[in-house]
Amino acid sequence: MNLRNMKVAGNRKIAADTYELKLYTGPDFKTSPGQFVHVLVDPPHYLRRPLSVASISRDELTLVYKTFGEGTKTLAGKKIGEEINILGPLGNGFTFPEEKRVMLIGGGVGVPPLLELASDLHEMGKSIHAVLGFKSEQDVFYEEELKGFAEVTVVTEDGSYGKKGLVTEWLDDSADIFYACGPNPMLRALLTELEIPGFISMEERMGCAIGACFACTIETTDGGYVNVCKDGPVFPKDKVVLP
Amino acid sequence: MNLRNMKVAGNRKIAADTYELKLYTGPDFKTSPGQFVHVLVDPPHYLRRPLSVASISRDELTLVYKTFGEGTKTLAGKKIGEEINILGPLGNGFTFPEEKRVMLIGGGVGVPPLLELASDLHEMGKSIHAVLGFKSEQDVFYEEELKGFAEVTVVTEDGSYGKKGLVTEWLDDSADIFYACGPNPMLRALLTELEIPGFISMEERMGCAIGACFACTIETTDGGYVNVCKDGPVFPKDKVVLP
Amino acid sequence: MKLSQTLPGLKLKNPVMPASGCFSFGKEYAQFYDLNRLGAIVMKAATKDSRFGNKTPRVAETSSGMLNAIGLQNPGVDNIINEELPFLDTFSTPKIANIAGSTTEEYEEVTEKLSSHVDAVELNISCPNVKEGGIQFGTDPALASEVVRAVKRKSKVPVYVKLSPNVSDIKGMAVACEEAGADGLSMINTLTGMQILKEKRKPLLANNTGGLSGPAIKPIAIRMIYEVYPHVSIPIIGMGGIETAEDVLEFLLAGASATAVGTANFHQPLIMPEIIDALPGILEKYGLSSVHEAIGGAHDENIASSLYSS
Amino acid sequence: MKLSQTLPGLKLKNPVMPASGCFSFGKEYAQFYDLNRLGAIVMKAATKDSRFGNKTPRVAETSSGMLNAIGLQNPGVDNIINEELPFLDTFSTPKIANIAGSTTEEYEEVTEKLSSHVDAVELNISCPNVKEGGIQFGTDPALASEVVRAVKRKSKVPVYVKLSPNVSDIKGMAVACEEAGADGLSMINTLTGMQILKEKRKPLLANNTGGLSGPAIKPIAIRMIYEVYPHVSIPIIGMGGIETAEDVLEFLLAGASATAVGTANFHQPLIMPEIIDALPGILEKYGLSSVHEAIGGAHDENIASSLYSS
Ligand SMILES: Cc1cc2nc3c(=O)[nH]c(=O)nc-3n(C[C@H](O)[C@H](O)[C@H](O)COP(=O)(O)OP(=O)(O)OC[C@H]3O[C@@H](n4cnc5c(N)ncnc54)[C@H](O)[C@@H]3O)c2cc1C
Ligand SMILES: Cc1cc2nc3c(=O)[nH]c(=O)nc-3n(C[C@H](O)[C@H](O)[C@H](O)COP(=O)(O)OP(=O)(O)OC[C@H]3O[C@@H](n4cnc5c(N)ncnc54)[C@H](O)[C@@H]3O)c2cc1C
Ligand SMILES: Cc1cc2nc3c(=O)[nH]c(=O)nc-3n(C[C@H](O)[C@H](O)[C@H](O)COP(=O)(O)O)c2cc1C
Ligand SMILES: Cc1cc2nc3c(=O)[nH]c(=O)nc-3n(C[C@H](O)[C@H](O)[C@H](O)COP(=O)(O)O)c2cc1C
Ligand code: FES
Ligand code: FES
Repeated sequence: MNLRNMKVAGNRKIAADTYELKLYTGPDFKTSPGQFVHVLVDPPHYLRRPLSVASISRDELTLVYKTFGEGTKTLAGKKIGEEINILGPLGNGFTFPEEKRVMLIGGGVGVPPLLELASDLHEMGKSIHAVLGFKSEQDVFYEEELKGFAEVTVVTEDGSYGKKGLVTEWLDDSADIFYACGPNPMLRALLTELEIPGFISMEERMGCAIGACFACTIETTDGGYVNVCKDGPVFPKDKVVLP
Repeated sequence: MNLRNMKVAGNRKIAADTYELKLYTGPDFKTSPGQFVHVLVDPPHYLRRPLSVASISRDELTLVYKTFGEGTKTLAGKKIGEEINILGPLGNGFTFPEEKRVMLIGGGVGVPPLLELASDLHEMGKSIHAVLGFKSEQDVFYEEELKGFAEVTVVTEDGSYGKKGLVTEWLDDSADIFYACGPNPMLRALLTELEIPGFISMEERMGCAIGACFACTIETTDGGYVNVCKDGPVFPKDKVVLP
Repeated sequence: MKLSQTLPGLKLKNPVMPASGCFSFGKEYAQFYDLNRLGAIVMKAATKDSRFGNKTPRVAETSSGMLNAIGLQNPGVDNIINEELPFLDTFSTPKIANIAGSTTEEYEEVTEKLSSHVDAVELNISCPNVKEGGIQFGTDPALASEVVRAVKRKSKVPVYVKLSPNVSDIKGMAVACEEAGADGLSMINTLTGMQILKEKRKPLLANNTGGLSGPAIKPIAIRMIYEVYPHVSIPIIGMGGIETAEDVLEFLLAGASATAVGTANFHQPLIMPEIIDALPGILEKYGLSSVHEAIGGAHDENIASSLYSS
Repeated sequence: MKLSQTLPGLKLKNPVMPASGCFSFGKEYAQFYDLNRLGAIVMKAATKDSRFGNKTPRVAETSSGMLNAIGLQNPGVDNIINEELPFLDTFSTPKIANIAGSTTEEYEEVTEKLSSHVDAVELNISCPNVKEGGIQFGTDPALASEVVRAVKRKSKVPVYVKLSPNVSDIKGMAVACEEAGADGLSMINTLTGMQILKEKRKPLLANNTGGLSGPAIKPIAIRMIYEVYPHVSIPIIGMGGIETAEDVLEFLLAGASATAVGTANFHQPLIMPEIIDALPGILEKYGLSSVHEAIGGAHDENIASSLYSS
């Protein structure tokens, strides 16, 4: 665990309301796909913002965020050379598969964490099919980046780009295992659809992001509970009850 | 009255914890010595900061501020090119004198508004003696600038620069009228000391700075009340009761 | 987009008005924009005689807010009628007089004089009752009832009661005021707070305590309005930290029929016309076709429907 | 600079401890710094049985603060004793157990089990009393007295009562708790607030309302501590929006003998050791030679001197 100021190396728009933020990590910042960082934003916004690690290379950490609310909007104003306080890496990332044929499923800003995962899986020699769902053409990002590691199917709700519909309508039947990251309704639909084993990455509003405040607690299928921040955000598909 | 964003043209330290901020006013910004502006600072600081006009030239407004608290500290971080929201000019400035020999008395950050005043009085051909009081050598500023228009006596409390003591110990007996700006204890001392007519510029914590909230109300010697922001900040010496 | 609405005594062009005490009697902000743009004008508190108020400092800054202890400074009801109202009468915007007092009799007297000159009165019951040893009218439902009843008898126009948030049971206060005859509620006044000057080791404000306002208190205002709304059938004017048209919508959804902007005027003097300009777009963004439709929208369908909120 | 002090049950190295519920049972923050640096450790609320708490979302952000509705989630008193305390016992720092319940009997039972394992207990009386129809123990002085008396009988260690700020008369509550036997007070818990999700036209938190904390509420905390201090002779642990050593000093001057940091831990995980490091310098800056000297320093000299504040 780690708390440090990181200098902005880049912060550019890559799709509608979607930005790619590159940060110099400084030495010894190690993370694995599926982990996230907790990002301090400007006052009067008080809570940090949890954002997934999209990719990491030597001393550069890449985050991709959508400006939903005011806090991420202040992030979009950060210029090269400014510093951002980062807590992380946090949580448990994806467990790598035994299986050969892997399907990655990303919805909207659920796509970024799949990039580093795809890169690692590619190195391990897996066959990867990434199915990415977006609202509309202008929201699409990381298609090209993922193509470096995977076969990519882009799905848009309005059909303005790639296939039309929801990701659940364009799943790959030949996959042995899946990794999914996206909004809860998408995850819920996947769980009823897919019989193969898989991992899902969950989103909950967070306070501490280290397991100390119980803001992000969800029920487990065995009647217990887990904290998404510390025990997740990635869980085996049948471990947790989707809220 | 006026509300506008002004670009920072310069923001440099000129004495201990004291900064000179230059702003591009844009067209048609007119002010007279003794007026002030109400400066928006960054969140979570909510109230604006009243700062006197130190000088004005074509389209450049100069403010001098001391970083007492957190709000002015965020001002000190403003870089060239950034914008600051300015309300003003506000209040009533100094009334120019009939008299010939004018004494200007400034204590600490009470000095800045005397600069523009001295420049105007100089142009009117007055003979000007400025007595400036500071804590210590490192706090002294605007001595040179004022020397362009006036005879200048600098007084420091610890004697580390210029005369030693309080401004009240180094007043000019030959003056016909005085203009004073500084902390209330200094003003109070002056009023008992000086028999000649004079004007004082007052400081009060402000809300609106336009006369709408009664945050800055003080009593007048005739039993009424005035708002420092709208009816002042400059008052004839016997008009108001010093709080 | 329909922003207009009729509340007791008030034909509002839009649901945005200044909060009492943050707008004096209108002249100052009239230099920035046409007061006819506002939904209504709410005046600084009026007392029987001219009051100087508290010593300075009267304001302090807090995180996302401020403290004030002005002390009900005002020129007195007669001067308000003679010196301040003629200016406001040049506008078509409805006028609300905020009325304060330290005894029931003072409230009655001020109401009697002022109410015929305005469209509604707003009773500020956060004042300490000198007769009852200084406890606030606004924290005791029985005292509040008494003053509301008394003022209702004297007032020629509808009476809105401005509730203090410094209470254990805001619903009880609201219901007591409605039963006593209030035509509407204003919620919320400031929360009592303090800041200490470390240099001097004493409270910063000359009055020691002051009222906390600004964005910091918005969640408390929203909660109280949401809590009161299902239990009253009189309209609520909501306030407490409003800065944007989105905030106005949040107050409407909680159950307010109109809103007031206080502290934000000091932050940004043009805030009210800016909010009014932005409001149609914001209502549309969230799928609403009028202010009326938004009122109480965050409540379950099955709550007792009320006169001013369908 | 003397930061240490002895309060009932607690030998504090310094006046800085976590606020209950913001620090779980210590393991997480122990990854950032040595818990022996803290004045004390305050644990998450304990109830009789394991509780899952409310559905998510459980937190929302507000201007300079946050809302939470965790719903007293905790593993239950037995698991706390068996699973959590052994870790905390490896530190020399005093431990305070925060105790919650929905009936007086539950408070008693939890106290009986837990109090022998800790140095003090903190009674969280902001919970709704299910027997009395859900009104909070913390807003009714008679109910509060009753639960304090009951817990005092069972507790083997001093009892601090954590007061709710959602009351008309905080002084009355404080005095009632002292008379019922409280050894100290904790002030303040959160203010009830709400945020509305405009997209869905309903409260954002699954629980509808939540507790407001963070810098936004600091002025209210300071006011309440300042108001209570002259009327009690038991020490006060102050909290509400503390972020800096200067804030700690402000609480001490208002009348707190020690302080707790809650929400700010989420903002800046290293905040408590940072505050502790900065405190000697800040006390010196304001001319103080010990924490003890600062306590109640903002009050006039002539107030009734009390045991924990000279
Ligand atoms: C483990 C994890 C990883 C995430 N990774 C990404 C990512 O890589 N890219 C991305 O764009 N988004 C990601 N999100 C969602 C992201 O955290 C929110 O979109 C963001 O916090 C919203 O902040 P805001 O300032 O835009 O909105 P505001 O509405 O101003 O936020 C207010 C508060 O609500 C919280 N909040 C609002 N929406 C969400 C949400 N969906 N999930 C969690 N907290 C929320 C904020 O953190 C903040 O505390 C992730 C969330 C989690 C839990
Ligand atoms: C008409 C007028 C002109 C002024 N001109 C100057 C100037 O040219 N240069 C300069 O350095 N200072 C000037 N001051 C004082 C200046 O406004 C304060 O020093 C400043 O507001 C403090 O802000 P802060 O963020 O440093 O302190 P904080 O303690 O963070 O301020 C908190 C609040 O208190 C108010 N406040 C604190 N001290 C003062 C004070 N002395 N006067 C008024 N408000 C105060 C702030 O405006 C803010 O609302 C002037 C004050 C007035 C009323
Ligand atoms: C400087 C100031 C003066 C106020 N004076 C009054 C007043 O005279 N009467 C009154 O009922 N409320 C008064 N209030 C309370 C406001 O009308 C309003 O209820 C409160 O500030 C919350 O709204 P806000 O957060 O938008 O400011 C005053 C508030 C401020 C900040
Ligand atoms: C997430 C969260 C959980 C809390 N849980 C508890 C609790 O279990 N028991 C309790 O007495 N107070 C609880 N509180 C209240 C805090 O202990 C503290 O009184 C309050 O948050 C004010 O301090 P702060 O502004 O520093 O956070 C909780 C606060 C937060 C933010
Ligand atoms: S965010 Fe605090 S426990 Fe997960
Ligand atoms: S600051 Fe509002 S009246 Fe002067």
